[in-house]
Amino acid sequence: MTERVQVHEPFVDPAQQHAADMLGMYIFLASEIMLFGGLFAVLFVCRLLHPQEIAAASKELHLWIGGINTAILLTSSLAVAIAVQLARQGSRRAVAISLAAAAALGAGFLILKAVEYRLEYSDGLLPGFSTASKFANPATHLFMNIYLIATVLHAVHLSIGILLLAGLVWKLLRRSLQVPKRASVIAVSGLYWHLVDVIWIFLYPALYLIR
Amino acid sequence: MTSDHMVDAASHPAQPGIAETAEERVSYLRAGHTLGSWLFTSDHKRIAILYFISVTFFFFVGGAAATLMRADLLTPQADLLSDEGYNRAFTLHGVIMVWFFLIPSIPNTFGNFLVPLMIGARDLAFPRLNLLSWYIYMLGGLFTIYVLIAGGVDTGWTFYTPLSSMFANGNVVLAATAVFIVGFSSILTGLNFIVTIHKLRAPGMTWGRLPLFIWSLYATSLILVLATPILSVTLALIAAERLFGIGVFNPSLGGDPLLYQHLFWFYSHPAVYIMVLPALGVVSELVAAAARKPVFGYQFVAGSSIAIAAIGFLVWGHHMFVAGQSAYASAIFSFLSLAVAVPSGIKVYNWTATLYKGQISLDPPFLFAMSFIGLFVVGGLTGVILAMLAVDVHVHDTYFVVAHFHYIMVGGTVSAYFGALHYWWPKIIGRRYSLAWGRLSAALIFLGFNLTFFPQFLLGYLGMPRRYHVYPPEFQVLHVLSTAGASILGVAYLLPFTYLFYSMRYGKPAGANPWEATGLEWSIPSPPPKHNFAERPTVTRAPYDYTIEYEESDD
Amino acid sequence: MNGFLSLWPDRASAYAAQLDTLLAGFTVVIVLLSAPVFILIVVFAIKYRRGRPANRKHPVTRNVWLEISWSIVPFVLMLCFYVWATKLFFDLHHPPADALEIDVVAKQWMWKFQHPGGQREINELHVPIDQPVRLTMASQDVIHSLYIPALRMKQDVVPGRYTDMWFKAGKPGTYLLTCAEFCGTQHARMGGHLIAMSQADYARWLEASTTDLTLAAQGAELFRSRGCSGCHGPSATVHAPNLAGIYGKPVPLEDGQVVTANDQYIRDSILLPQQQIAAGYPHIMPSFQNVLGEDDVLKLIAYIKSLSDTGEGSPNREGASK
Amino acid sequence: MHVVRPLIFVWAALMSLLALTIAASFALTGPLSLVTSMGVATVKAVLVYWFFMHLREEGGLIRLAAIAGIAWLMIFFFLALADYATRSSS
Repeated sequence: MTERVQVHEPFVDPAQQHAADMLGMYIFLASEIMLFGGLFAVLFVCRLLHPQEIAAASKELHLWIGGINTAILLTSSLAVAIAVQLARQGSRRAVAISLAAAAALGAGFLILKAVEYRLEYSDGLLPGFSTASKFANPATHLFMNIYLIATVLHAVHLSIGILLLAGLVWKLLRRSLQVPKRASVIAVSGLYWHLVDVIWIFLYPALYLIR
Repeated sequence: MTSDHMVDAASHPAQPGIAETAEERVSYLRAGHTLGSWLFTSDHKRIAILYFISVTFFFFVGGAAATLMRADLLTPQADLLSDEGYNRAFTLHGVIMVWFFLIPSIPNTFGNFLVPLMIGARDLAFPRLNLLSWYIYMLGGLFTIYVLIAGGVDTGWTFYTPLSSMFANGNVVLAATAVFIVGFSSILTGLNFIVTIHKLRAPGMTWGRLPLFIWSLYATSLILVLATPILSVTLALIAAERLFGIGVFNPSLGGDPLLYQHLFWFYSHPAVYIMVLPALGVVSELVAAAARKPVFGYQFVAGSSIAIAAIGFLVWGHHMFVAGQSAYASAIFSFLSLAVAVPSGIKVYNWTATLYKGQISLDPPFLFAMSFIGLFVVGGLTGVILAMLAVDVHVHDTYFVVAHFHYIMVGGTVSAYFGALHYWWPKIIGRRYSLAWGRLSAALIFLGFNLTFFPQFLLGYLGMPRRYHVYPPEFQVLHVLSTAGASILGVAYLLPFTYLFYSMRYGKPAGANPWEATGLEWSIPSPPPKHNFAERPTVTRAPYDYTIEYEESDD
Repeated sequence: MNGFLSLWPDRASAYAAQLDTLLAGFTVVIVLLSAPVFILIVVFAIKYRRGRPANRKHPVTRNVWLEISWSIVPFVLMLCFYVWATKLFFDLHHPPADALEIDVVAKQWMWKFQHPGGQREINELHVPIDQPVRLTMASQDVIHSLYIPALRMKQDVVPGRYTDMWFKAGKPGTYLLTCAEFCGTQHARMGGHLIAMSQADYARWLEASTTDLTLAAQGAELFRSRGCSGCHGPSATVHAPNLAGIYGKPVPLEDGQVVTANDQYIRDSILLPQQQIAAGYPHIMPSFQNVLGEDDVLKLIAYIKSLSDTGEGSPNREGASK
Repeated sequence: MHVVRPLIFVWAALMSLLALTIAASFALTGPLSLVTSMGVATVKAVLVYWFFMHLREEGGLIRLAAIAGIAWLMIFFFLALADYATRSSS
């Protein structure tokens, strides 16, 4: 099972390929930032138009669940960052373990998020889904709609991230991904994971901590 | 595949076409001739051809909608189309022309073909991503065709809320989905170009030696990557608003309809530069080749592409001067819109200066380039008129605006597209076409275009609103002129496809460099071999390094 | 108008003439800026045509000062026009205090106008000349745009808020009035006429189309019939703000902000009462969103305005005082 | 372990910032709350980008690509704010 450092067609050397992969991923992340940025813009404009109502709605959200989830994602990012360092040193099993830990933390986030949706549903917070709505005011409805769209979009991104990490773990265990030769693959995938974390870092205060 | 095998399959021996050349036999065109070898290729040149075919298809679909509209506008009454029919025609015309023709036109065909050739690379940085981007484009295209068959959509290409989110009865969600999908194709293409231009330049191909077409594509790609996601999320919100009534753009639910316009134009104004920047790059190439001289002020022309892309993000509010935007914000946007005219002006003046003391050729590509400059000047300066606040209050949403952006997008981008087609066709196909027919179609397009759209400036100032097919009778004469021009234009657009297609078999072999131009793409055989360069080129010379004849002087 | 072919639109106001002057001046500038390009391209294409002998000695390929000057000079020229056009634009946003106030309600696909005297018309707007007219515009459904080419003016009419526009017609006549923002199926048919008349004619027209009640009186009628007076009336037992004299005054809100009780605030209070609640009052006002149309709301505003004796707004509204 | 230790410090800093922002949400209201919470979030994001996402070791180009998205977003926020902040309410 010896593997050459794979250099794809247009590249002439691995360094060039790594640089291109990193740049490509960073540019992709820039476009992801713009995607979520549109939602943030919508959120801030609504907040500007209805400051009181939206602060009131925000207070109804489960601040502590969101906080724990933030901590979970930050920890998962740590695991991914460690995995990248370990990959450069070539400890295959340790890389697989820390990536698996990160993916598991991500899954934990999703489970907790599902619990939170469930609570919000029974509280009558989720518009359109709850039978008896707690809010009479359209602006609070609006806020809950934006909350739902933003968190679901984030959850979709996180799920993709979990699949990505799980795939890497699988390949590492099957030895079809070699470290440290292809540590670059783990670094580039890690970037995506961290961005999903960064987006949550902004979503959390923007949604839960409006006062 | 062996090349012998291909000779049999690729041409019918009974035809008296010119026999296949040695270059063709080893070219990318003959590297596999099954349908699968095209549909699953990762060769940027073949993907460019795939785009060329699909983009051309949508150009004629969008053109058909325009034909219906112009025919209906012959008379002040509605006699060809119903109200609904007309609304659906202009919506589809806009959606198809903007997202399925203009935005992908030059970048995805000529950009795909030329970026690696011009910078001396084997392919784009992510070849499979490039193919994926074509499939995404086609998926979006299929949705659009489905919308067309299912009865169309009647919101205008701008999808303004609350009309689109609550009142329109067409297939708004499907149409938004189509545009949403095609957006990802744009993002992936932009990403691919940026990484390629940064990381795959041949040794010696410094930023100061990059062809200006590459500079303009780089600027375009920045916009593609940074602006398109905003459109995606906005369209998703429209769909959510329509399906679930979330209320973001609905004032009775606490939302703001103007927020939609901010988001939409934050994408769509830069999108105008997505459409025109590649055209500016093409014209820089063509002007230099036409004059056989280096482009005057290379640094300014290159820098102005980047400046246009950057300032282009700061001006979107000029679409909202009468929309209820704050007057102070309007004043800021008006000022910034004037600023974006400066880099555009630099380009035009520099092209003119390039021609000075040149060896000017009037072959078809160069005629297209010169008509581009003329039409772009008219379009650009009428754009400055529109940026003037009080004037815009009068002519906003009238035919003046329609004429203005058609001068930029049709007079500008489409002329450059045809210019590029005539310039690089011998490279792409390896055959020469009839120059006389080329000159004729360039002249016809210029004539037909002006006859179609110049009367619309007058109509607009007279007060003819856009998106009207019933109008006061005093506007009829100008409308008839416009329709007459459109019929010339329609024929003129079809013409090149006949003689270019004809040249594929009957044209003379082009040779590596039929225009005697500089640039790496002309240093390899036509059509290019599958692997582009036999060995990785090293660049040692400045761009547009034409030999200037100092000695030829007597008067 | 109605000629075979017109090449310049009617001018119905002094402002239209000013705008035409601005445009003519600017056209001269852009012709000056672009003529060199057109002329030189043709001249160069002939003079330096390939194969034609010409002096091609010492061609320049860059000249930074030249390039800077052809960037800066046009920009400075344009800036002068920017200042001019922006000044005109800001004038459009500052209506004179003595303007005649007319309400406009746009809906798919008609224009409804309400005069202060209570006269209502559809797709026709009668106005006196030589008197500033201010239109307060609301939309019942989608975005529309009131466009009167002869005045060189348009303004979008946005649902959920009031936009306004003012003008002073100078020449009697009948002018086109259209919708400029695409608003659905019959957008192209959503038009009518502006009829500018001498002040005497306008007075006669008002007389002939007089209704029983002024706009404010119609508002007062609604105020009773819709039950507003039950809470906001003088004898109400419910704790609700007294609306007499409130128009144009500052209103302290629950959250400590202070807003002015203008048209927009009163509209929002009727249709979206859970927002911007006045300090010290319970949240009990129901929304009238599905009950009152925009034209009704404008009548109520006229009524509430008429309760204010400060002289705010136009004298024409004052005539309807209860 | 020496390559991992700095990462753990960064993680600890992130967790303290999380605690800080939650605490601030109980103390502050209105614009001050917005500025604080977004400021803390920005610091957290910078930490993640700089240490976890390798910006510390990458060249200028990658750093430029990393801030491009945010910078462009700020253009939108500021110019859109120019409208919302100065819109007259009538």
